[in-house]
Amino acid sequence: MLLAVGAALLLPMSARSSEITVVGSTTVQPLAELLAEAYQAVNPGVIITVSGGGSSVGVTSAGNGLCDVGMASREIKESERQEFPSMAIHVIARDGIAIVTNPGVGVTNLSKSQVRDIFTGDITNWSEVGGPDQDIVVVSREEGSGTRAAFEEMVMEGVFLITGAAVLQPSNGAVVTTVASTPYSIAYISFGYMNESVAAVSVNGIAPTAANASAGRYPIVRPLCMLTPGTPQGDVKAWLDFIMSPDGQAIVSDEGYLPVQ
Amino acid sequence: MSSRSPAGRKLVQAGAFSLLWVSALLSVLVLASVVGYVMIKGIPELNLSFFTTPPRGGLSGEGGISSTIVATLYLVVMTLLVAAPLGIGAGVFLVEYAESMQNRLMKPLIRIARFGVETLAGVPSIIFGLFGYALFVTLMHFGFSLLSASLAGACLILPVVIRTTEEALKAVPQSYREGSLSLGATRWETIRRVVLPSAVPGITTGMILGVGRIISETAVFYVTLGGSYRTPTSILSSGRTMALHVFYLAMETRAFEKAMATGAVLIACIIAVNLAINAVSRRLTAGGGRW
Amino acid sequence: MTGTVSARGRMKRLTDSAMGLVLLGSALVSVTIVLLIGLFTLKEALPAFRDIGLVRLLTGTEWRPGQDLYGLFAMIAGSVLVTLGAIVLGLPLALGCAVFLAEVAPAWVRAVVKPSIELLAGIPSVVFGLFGMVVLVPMVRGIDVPGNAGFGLLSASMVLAVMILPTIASVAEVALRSVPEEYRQGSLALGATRWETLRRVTVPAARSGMLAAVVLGLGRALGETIAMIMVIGNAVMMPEAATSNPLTIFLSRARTLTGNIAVEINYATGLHAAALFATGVVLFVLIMIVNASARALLASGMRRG
Amino acid sequence: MPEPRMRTIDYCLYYGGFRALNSISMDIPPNMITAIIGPSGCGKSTFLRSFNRMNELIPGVRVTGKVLLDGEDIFSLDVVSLRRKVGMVFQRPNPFPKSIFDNVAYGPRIHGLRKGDSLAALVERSLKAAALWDEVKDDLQKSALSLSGGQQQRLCIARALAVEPEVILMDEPASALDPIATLKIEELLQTLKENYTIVIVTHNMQQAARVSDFTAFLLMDESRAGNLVEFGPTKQIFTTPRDSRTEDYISGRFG
Repeated sequence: MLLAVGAALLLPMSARSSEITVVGSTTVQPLAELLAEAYQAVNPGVIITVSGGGSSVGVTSAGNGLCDVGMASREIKESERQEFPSMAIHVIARDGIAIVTNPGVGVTNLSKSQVRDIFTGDITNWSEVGGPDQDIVVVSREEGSGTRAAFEEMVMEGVFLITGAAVLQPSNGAVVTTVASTPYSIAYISFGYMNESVAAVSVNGIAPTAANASAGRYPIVRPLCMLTPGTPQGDVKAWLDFIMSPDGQAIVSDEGYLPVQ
Repeated sequence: MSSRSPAGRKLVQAGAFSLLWVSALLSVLVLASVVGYVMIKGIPELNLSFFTTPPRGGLSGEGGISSTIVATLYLVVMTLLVAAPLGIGAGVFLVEYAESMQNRLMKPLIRIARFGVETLAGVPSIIFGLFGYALFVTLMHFGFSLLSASLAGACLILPVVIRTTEEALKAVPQSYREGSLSLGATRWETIRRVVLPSAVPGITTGMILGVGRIISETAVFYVTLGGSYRTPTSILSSGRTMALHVFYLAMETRAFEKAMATGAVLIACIIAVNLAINAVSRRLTAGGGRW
Repeated sequence: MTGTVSARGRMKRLTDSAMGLVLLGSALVSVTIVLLIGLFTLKEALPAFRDIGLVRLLTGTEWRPGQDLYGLFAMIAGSVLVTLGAIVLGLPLALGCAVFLAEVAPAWVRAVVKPSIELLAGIPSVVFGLFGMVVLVPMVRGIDVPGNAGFGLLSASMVLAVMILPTIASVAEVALRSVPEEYRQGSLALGATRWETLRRVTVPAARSGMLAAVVLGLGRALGETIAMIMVIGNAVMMPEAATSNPLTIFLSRARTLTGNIAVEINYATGLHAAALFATGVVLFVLIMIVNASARALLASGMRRG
Repeated sequence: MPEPRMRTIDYCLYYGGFRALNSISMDIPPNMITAIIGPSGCGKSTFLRSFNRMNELIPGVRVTGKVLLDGEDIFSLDVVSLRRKVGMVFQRPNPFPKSIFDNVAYGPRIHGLRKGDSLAALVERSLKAAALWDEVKDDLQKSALSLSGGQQQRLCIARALAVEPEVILMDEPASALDPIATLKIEELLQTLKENYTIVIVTHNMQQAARVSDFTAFLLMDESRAGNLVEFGPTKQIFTTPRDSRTEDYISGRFG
């Protein structure tokens, strides 16, 4: 215990200048972790801490200068641009939003309007879209999530509302876990979170792959942004430059996201 | 007088007592199965490297828990550094000074203090999280950090510390104080040399209770600590406590066995906290005067 | 000689009053913090009460921050129902366990069970939530009712029931043990059996303490956050029965007031944030109502005799 | 001397390995007040509690010998029925935290008397017999804990009377009361003995002399076990004790 007291007292009172705090979207978070690890491997003096919170946290934190870098997984709204005029936006990657189901469902293709009707609650049984006669369990993100905002804008056309009966989970990871373990469930997730525990559904016959998305065929794609309170300086600028470099963008595409360079 | 047969009444008693036996057995069974399940699933995952390596791999939930142990320790220490002096000071004041202050300014103040401490003890922890997030994270610009989280945590355990300090002091016999004062000691000397030493075990118990509270609290730190699994490097670093790690592992990854293992470590910590409290209170009953 | 003595005396008096001031200071800071938490939460919630209106906030069933709809009724219903479920499932066991430990258990059983129950009261809620996710949710999913995904009030109530069991049991046990031995002897000497003594004398005499235990458990249930997020599904909807059997309401997904705060606070700005603070105020008031009604119940019980 | 209501024969009581009462044989005459006196720790309360088996509540207690009620071995009786016949009043008044009425009605209710009006009549009769009726008849629903100490003790007596016992055991019933309340209890004892057999433990020798018909004197021997030194009519014990130890005790030479 005494040791711990000593250690705590030794903690510097403020962040070192070579520490970069990154906050925001849980979609960008795992990518940012990897980009941070890769950067620190060659620049051991720099420490980058990445934490979640959600896209809106990313925007407000960066806008208010609470962090060095904010993360957002959607377009920055006009209102937010006006609220934080000096905030700089760096699109580091693009990301598709995949529609996934529990592997037991067996439905492999849905039209965009079917997806919309499922999420509004107008379609409630898988048999209505060619699946088994089972009730659909809709899983969604909570309000404020960038993935949800992007999904609402692109699939729900900004007007249709996601059913209140949806299971809400506070992160992409939690959504994947829930869909994987809940029979007859459906959800939307970032491409970067797709794995074998859930089944991807083609939308309008187009499979959710990076190739289809970068070719412009897959219909649900949104930007992933890094936000800085002002023009980036020093270590922050160096890290952002690394992200946009070929090495950084290679990590982006390795993780299933779409590079922007 | 019409009479119920003693045999019938004995039968009723036997029935009632067997129901009580069953409910107690069932309670123990339910609780044991929860703890047992987590322990049995978790303990096989434990090895030295689990304790010495940090988590990695984001969603796959690989790695150990070293950085979460460090973050938990930092948080416990920082919380106590804030809450202990304030809480003990306030407790000493309320018991040793407030009683004798009967002027118009102090009396309502002391009533408010008592009421506030009582009320706060029943407030759900998420309200401390809400408060901590709004005040420390955003308004004071501390961000998601150990600093914000420990200040919120200090608010959470402050009522516990104040109340246990008060109780410990009230348990010190009045004759000790009278004895010391009659020898010409000042009030502070009496407190420092006579009252506080006898109250140390009780106050320590309060501190340990606070430690247990911080180790097991999740909601407050979910909204103030940020959740980064990097080892914290400054008081403004984000971090992830063990309890928070269990939450993230369970919610975000499918690494349930790692979550169980971390849960098992948490349970072990709580057992250690309980043993510590028992040890302290045994000293309290065995030889309270020797402190 | 006298000079030094009086100098030391003055020094001592100075230290004495200085320490008094220091202690007063820490008491004042503590009080300030306590008040600050209350006032700050109220102040932050004020815009919600002003702009949304108390009635719409409390009775609205729609919570869609994106559409500026802030109705808390679904969450109030979620919190109340989940607590009710936990009490129905957990209270009989908890009180039975308390009575057993205080009055029936052989000494060695008590020596083993009592400390374990106390220990379990300190287990972090996230561990119970984990157990709920991994074991209870799949189990509940096995109930064949349309729309049942396992996540929902039943799973959450079961988790809470387990969590409040040790709290209620250990506090109620203390209440029973503190009933004076003379009461029991008086009753036994009149020819009452141990059970009659327990039911008619000991338990009624411990009533206020046992009620306090229940209130504590209720408070813990209403205030639980993390374990609820993990198993209740967090859906913003009025819980509803899926079939004609009204009990299937417990298979409905829901969201608690606490979960509402935890899931959304990090995203919220402006009126949305104010509405979450208002959620905190409503939660606090709900707990105050529980405390007050317990006190009222107790008072009326006292009058009856 | 008439046929005894209760009697002990070679009665010994042990706490674990320690012998607390040593081979006591004694008769309790019916409709009389028998006082048990002796110095502190001589086992008089333990002895009193033997008559309704209250010592069984203490773990590790073991007895040998016999205790008879109307010629019947009390250990072969059901303990519940025994305690109904042998009531007890404790040193400190111990009314239940219930109303006055419910306190008195407690015994009849558990023993199966439930009809409202006869219960009310029984409560009234018991309170009258305990000389408390006139003081409480208007507030029977008031909490028993609001009564004064002396009233509480008479309530406890009424409570014991309500189950219609044959014998009433009283363990220093007036030691926690002031002199006026004590006097009231003593007067009450005189009226009660017409219908009940009373055994009273007291450390107050004047009280024993004033109220009792028979007196038993208990004393510890060298091994700290309680022995019956002398038993006889109170007048004889206090005027012409046969044993010198009794004389020493009543004349205040020790105790």
